[in-house]
Amino acid sequence: MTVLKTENLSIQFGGLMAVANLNLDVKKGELIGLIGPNGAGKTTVFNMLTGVYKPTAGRILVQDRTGQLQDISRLHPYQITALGMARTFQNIRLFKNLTVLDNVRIGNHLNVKYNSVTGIFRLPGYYREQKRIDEECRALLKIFEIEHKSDELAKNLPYGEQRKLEIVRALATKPHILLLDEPAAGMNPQETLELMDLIKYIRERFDLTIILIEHDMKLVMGICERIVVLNYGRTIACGTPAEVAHDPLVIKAYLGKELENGA
Amino acid sequence: MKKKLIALGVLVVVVAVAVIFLATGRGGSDTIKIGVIMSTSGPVSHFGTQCRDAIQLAVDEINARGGVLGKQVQLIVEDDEKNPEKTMNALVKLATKDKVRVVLGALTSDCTLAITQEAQRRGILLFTPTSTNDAVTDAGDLIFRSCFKDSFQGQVMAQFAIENLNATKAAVLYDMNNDYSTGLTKSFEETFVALGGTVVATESYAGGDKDFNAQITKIKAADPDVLFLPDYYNTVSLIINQARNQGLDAIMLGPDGWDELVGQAGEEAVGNYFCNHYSPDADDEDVQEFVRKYRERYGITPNALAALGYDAAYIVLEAIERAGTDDPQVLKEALMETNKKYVTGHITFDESHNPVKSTTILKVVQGPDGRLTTEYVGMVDPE
Amino acid sequence: MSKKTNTIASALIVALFLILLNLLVWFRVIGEYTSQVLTIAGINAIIALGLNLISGFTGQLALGHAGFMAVGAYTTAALLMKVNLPMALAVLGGALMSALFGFLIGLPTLRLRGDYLAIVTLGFGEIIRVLMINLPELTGGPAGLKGIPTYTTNFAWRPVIPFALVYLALTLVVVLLNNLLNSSHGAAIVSIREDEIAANAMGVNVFYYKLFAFTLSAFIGGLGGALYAPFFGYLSPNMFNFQKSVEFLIIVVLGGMGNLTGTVVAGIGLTYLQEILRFLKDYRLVIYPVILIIVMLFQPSGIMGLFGNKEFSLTRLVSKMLGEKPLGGEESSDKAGEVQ
Amino acid sequence: MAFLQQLCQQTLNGLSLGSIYALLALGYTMVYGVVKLINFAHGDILMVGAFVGYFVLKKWGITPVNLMLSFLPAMLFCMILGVLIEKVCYKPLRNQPRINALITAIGVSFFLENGARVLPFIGPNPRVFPTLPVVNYRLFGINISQVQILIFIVAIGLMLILNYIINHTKTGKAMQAVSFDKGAAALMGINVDRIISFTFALGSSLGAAAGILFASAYPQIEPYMGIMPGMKAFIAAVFGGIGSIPGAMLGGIILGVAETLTKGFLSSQLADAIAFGLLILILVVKPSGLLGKPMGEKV
Amino acid sequence: MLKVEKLDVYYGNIRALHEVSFEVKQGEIVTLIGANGAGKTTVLHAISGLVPARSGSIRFLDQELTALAPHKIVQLGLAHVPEGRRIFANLTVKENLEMGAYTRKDAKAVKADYEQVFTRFPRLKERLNQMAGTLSGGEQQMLAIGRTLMSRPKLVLMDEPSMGLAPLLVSEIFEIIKEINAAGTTILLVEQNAQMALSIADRAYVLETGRVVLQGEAQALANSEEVRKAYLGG
Repeated sequence: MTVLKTENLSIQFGGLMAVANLNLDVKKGELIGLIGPNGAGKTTVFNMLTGVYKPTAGRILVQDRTGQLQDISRLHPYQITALGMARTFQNIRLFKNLTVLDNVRIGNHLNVKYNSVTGIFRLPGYYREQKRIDEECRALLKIFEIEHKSDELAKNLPYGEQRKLEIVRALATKPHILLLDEPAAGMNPQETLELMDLIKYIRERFDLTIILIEHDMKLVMGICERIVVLNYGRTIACGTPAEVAHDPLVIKAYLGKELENGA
Repeated sequence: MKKKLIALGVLVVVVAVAVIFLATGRGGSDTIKIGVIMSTSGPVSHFGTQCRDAIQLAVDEINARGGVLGKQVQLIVEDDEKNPEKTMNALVKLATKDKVRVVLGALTSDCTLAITQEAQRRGILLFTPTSTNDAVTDAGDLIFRSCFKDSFQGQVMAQFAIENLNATKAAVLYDMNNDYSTGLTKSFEETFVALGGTVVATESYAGGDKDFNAQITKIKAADPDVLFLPDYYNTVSLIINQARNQGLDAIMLGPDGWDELVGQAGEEAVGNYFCNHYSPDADDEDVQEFVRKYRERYGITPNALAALGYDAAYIVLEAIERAGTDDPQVLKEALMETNKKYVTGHITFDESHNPVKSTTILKVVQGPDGRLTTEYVGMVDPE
Repeated sequence: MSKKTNTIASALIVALFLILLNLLVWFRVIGEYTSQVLTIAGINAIIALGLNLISGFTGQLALGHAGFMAVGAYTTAALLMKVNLPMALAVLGGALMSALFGFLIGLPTLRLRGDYLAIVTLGFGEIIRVLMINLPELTGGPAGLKGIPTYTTNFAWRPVIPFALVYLALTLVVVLLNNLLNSSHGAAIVSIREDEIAANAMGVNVFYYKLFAFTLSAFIGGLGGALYAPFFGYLSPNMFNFQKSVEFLIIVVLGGMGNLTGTVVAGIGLTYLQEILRFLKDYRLVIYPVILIIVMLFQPSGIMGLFGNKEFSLTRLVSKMLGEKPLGGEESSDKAGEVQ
Repeated sequence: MAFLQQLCQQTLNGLSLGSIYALLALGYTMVYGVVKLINFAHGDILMVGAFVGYFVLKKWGITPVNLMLSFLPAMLFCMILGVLIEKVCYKPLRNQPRINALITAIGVSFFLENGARVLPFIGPNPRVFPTLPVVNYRLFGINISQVQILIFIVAIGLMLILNYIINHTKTGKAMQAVSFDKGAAALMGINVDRIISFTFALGSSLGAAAGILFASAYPQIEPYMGIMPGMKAFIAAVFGGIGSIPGAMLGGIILGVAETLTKGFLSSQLADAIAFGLLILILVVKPSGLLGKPMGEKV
Repeated sequence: MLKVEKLDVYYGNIRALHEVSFEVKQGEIVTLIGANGAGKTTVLHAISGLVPARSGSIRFLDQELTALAPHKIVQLGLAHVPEGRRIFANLTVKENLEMGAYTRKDAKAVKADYEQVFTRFPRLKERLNQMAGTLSGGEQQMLAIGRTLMSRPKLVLMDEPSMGLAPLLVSEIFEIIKEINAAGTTILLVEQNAQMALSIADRAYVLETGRVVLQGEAQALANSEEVRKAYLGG
């Protein structure tokens, strides 16, 4: 079943075609890798999917909470998140001066069942709901083993944990599609391995469809079922890790053409 | 860390100095304390400081002659920044901390209006030298003033325009942020229309504006016979200058705020009229004496607000002398008996505590030495 | 369980403290001048809290809060004088009218960022002031509006009642704002300041929350003005000029952006400082900005930066005194009266 | 015909007022360009400049030549003052949130105004700025005074000089480089601190020139005289797109003309409200001002 | 020529570099390679003085750089082509080059250097008075390099010169880098296109999460399985 589909998705900045005619068809439960050299337009794709940029052409269809495919290309980011698609950012965008727990609580924001008046006056139901949110958030943090840092400020976390926190925060929005932008950047090999396991785990646990951008090929090749390779905004390859890894176009794009001669 | 210590040190010193000042600020019981609330900082501080200085001059003179009731007079001056809220704070401070029973002030009508009720309720005699708004003395029997009411001067000038200048069309350019200006505008326009004239243009500016070309161009197009400029000399001199530059030939009229105009404006001001109770150029002996003393001490020519402040101090202190006390309830009766010539004219008070004094209409002329001066045109007595 | 007792205990302490403070005023241990200044200080703190909500917590610089104060004050005055509404309703009406203004102003302008929003709010503040000057039937024009009915005509009660009401209102505003900011909706508001794009991506309807915060901020600003009108009894449009708006901003920054305790401390402290400096006579307004600059240079994070920008929490203090384990900073009932 | 004449006259009046706003707005916009600070004290630089001009002209006597010469000491004095203010009050806060420097700027503004008020040789009393005898020229029924001509000549002259400095000297180009990207500029070997000082010097000297022009046109000076034109120029700078130099010039001129025309043809009572309303409208439609570049955020 | 020892850099509380040490000798091309977030750019920023070093030393021609301001470092003959090019889009091409020569007083020699840059990048000459912001990506990269050369550097730090460029352009840029080096300028190159970088470099260091994990001759590394793995996950 298709949960995310793009049709000839394109965006132009000035005269530059940043992404051209991208056609994706993502099935439920898939784990897709989006790769390509720096500046290939990967993050731009994420920004269009999540409504930060409005595409100049093409459509984006996403399955909403009722199971219908809906055109989201004109929606605001928060509306898209409400439909069930959440993301992380390449250059971590945590709420730095807030605690770890608050970061997650903001992610959980869409699921809060009391209104602001109840919040201001702490009317009945407030404490119960607050407790539920608290527990849910801590449970998520626990999965990523940062629960013990709940009350620390996000900016004081080490880099790797900040990346994890971003994922937790995105999970707190209860998405069914998760977009991860370089989740392993800045992690050492050990941490990267753990992260691979975690990503697999949360996919099962929360019934997620995941698209990730990653430079760490170990991670991409290790967990993705399907890989889409972008270069200059164009899709140059699409297939299983093995197929992609041996695609001459990809090798050329990635390792430079010297390799052709060398290999 | 070191920087923080320095900063902390500075703050400590400031507070310490504050405490010392406060502790030593109390006067003995052998003095009569008079509170003064003046705008000595902020946008009208040039008026406020002159008025305060004149009051101080008067008090020093009286003290040199032995004071009042055998006691020295001590002034406690508070700044109001031309802010009604600060005025109120100053009044409450003077009343409760300094236990003052007589207060001179405030300078502008908005500040004075903010405290009249409070002063009345507290039983403090409030004597404003300069607040012209009609409503100032409404609050009760303890509120006095020594200046004209807005309505009086507006009427006088409207009457003068119609009867003496045969004007039929008048224009007004006023400061919309200033109640003195709006009050005068209202009374001028009402009288002018009531006497059969038409107001062909009413334009305004915001206090602090320096460019009036737009309004003048518009007024010029309406072609009035007279242009009423109810504001102080500093703004008026700019307006007249710009008006004449544009070739507007209407005769300009103004209130007592114009009094120092001859010191500020160029010869383009010649031929215009204003009403006044004081002019530093007047031949009057009292006036010349005051101007001389003020100049001697402060180095500048006192303006009308200074003269009003000087008079206010004298009126109040002489009344205290007559009453034998500064108890407001007694003092107010003594004040009502005022009947004497001061720098700004011969003053008595009507039943609503406004001064009854005649106003002089003056014409700006060029003196024999080429300098601007004023020429006596006539005297208008209050009805 | 103990959390609840702590909250109740703190509420009791706050109540006792307020009563004690008012008794001090009633018996003139706190003199009339001091209580007068403190009442104004309390009102300034309330309005600055409103400004802090939009500028400190939501991260949207606003420079026209004197305008909201004016709307609140004039509306209350008009309701009292023209409609003869009871005091409580008139005050509420003033605050609501200001909230309405906030909503209408925020609707088109809150999409602007940073300095542009600042200048637009500054513009609205000035427009409100100019309109007030040109509506003499309602506002008395530049000469001002006098004779506004006061809270009480009984002379002995005059310093007490406004003081009590203002500090009650201040306490309520602090507690309720604190509640809001600790709720999920408050967290959403703060997330906008931290990172608008990330907030949006987390499902926070950024514009809605900005508008909500701005309207609430205008409501609080209007409440300050509404409390002011019957306390002061006199209003003039020039009291609500740009400089007044700047005064609120100074309070917020000096107290620490996004810190309720700091705003209350700075609001009361700065208002009081201006009066303390009266002994400097003509030099007062020369020294005041110097103090301001020194504090900014040496303590740029505001006074609460000295305490790690933490909010003062009475419940935490209570639980500490009862020898219990601290419960974390979640519940913090900040109290205004503590400060002077 | 009369209407047309009046329209031309009002526009001319607006242009001369607008030229002064433009000169002052340049200071706001240049400083904003390099340090992203709204320098609230800039209006008071105008006051200081006017006072320096006043004392100089009092000493030299007023002649056309002396009037032109008086610009030099005033601009020099304010240049030094501007740099001093930057070094003492703004530089230490460069890595702090921008709001802090804003508050400091407000503090500096209060300090300059009130400092001038208590200085014994300045004081609160307004003084008459020395002016040349008024000469009026009439063209097609439109009045133009020699002060207005002076304003146009000096304003245009200074803007040309500024244009030369910014676009044709190394330092000026470095200024543009710094305002575009401080880090990259530093990598070119540009001493960023010095360029910032230079910007303050340039802006402040233009402010001083505006001060003398303002005082010549409205010959009355006092410590608070800078507040109003400062505010207007600030609005003009935002209106034109803060950070944009041509924007500041355009914004100043447009604001001057708009203000005058509003007062002349709509309502002088509501002129300021209308001017602000217009500004708000423009910003809502074009959020970065007339010539400002939209600031996109990289995600 | 450049010797970095035990360099530690922190962003707030986050440690970005862990005791990074390496060396660049006169006339070499040395490359730092590694995945995104490995700390390559941070190393360059620390050398140029854009970020402060917490500890460790950076010596260039026997001069300690860690306490110097960026503009002083440029004057020593160390230039930096930053990541993302960071040309001054609001200035013309010519003015950008002028900024490159900002610290120089020898007008005549500067003029000669313009010519040199134009021979190397003829396209820049064609667009001399065009606003730099309107150039294409490749042209901007050329401008960024040309601008740096205007300061007559002894050592050039290059950060990701291939980023976002078409393959043809990438190879062109790398040719140019080689030429520049051949003309006597030492180069420290940071590049994510590892093979490309290794193909022109003499020596290389591999960074991973702020640490140097591998170093050696470029040729040897290029054929090493480890690098290949690190990049393709093979």
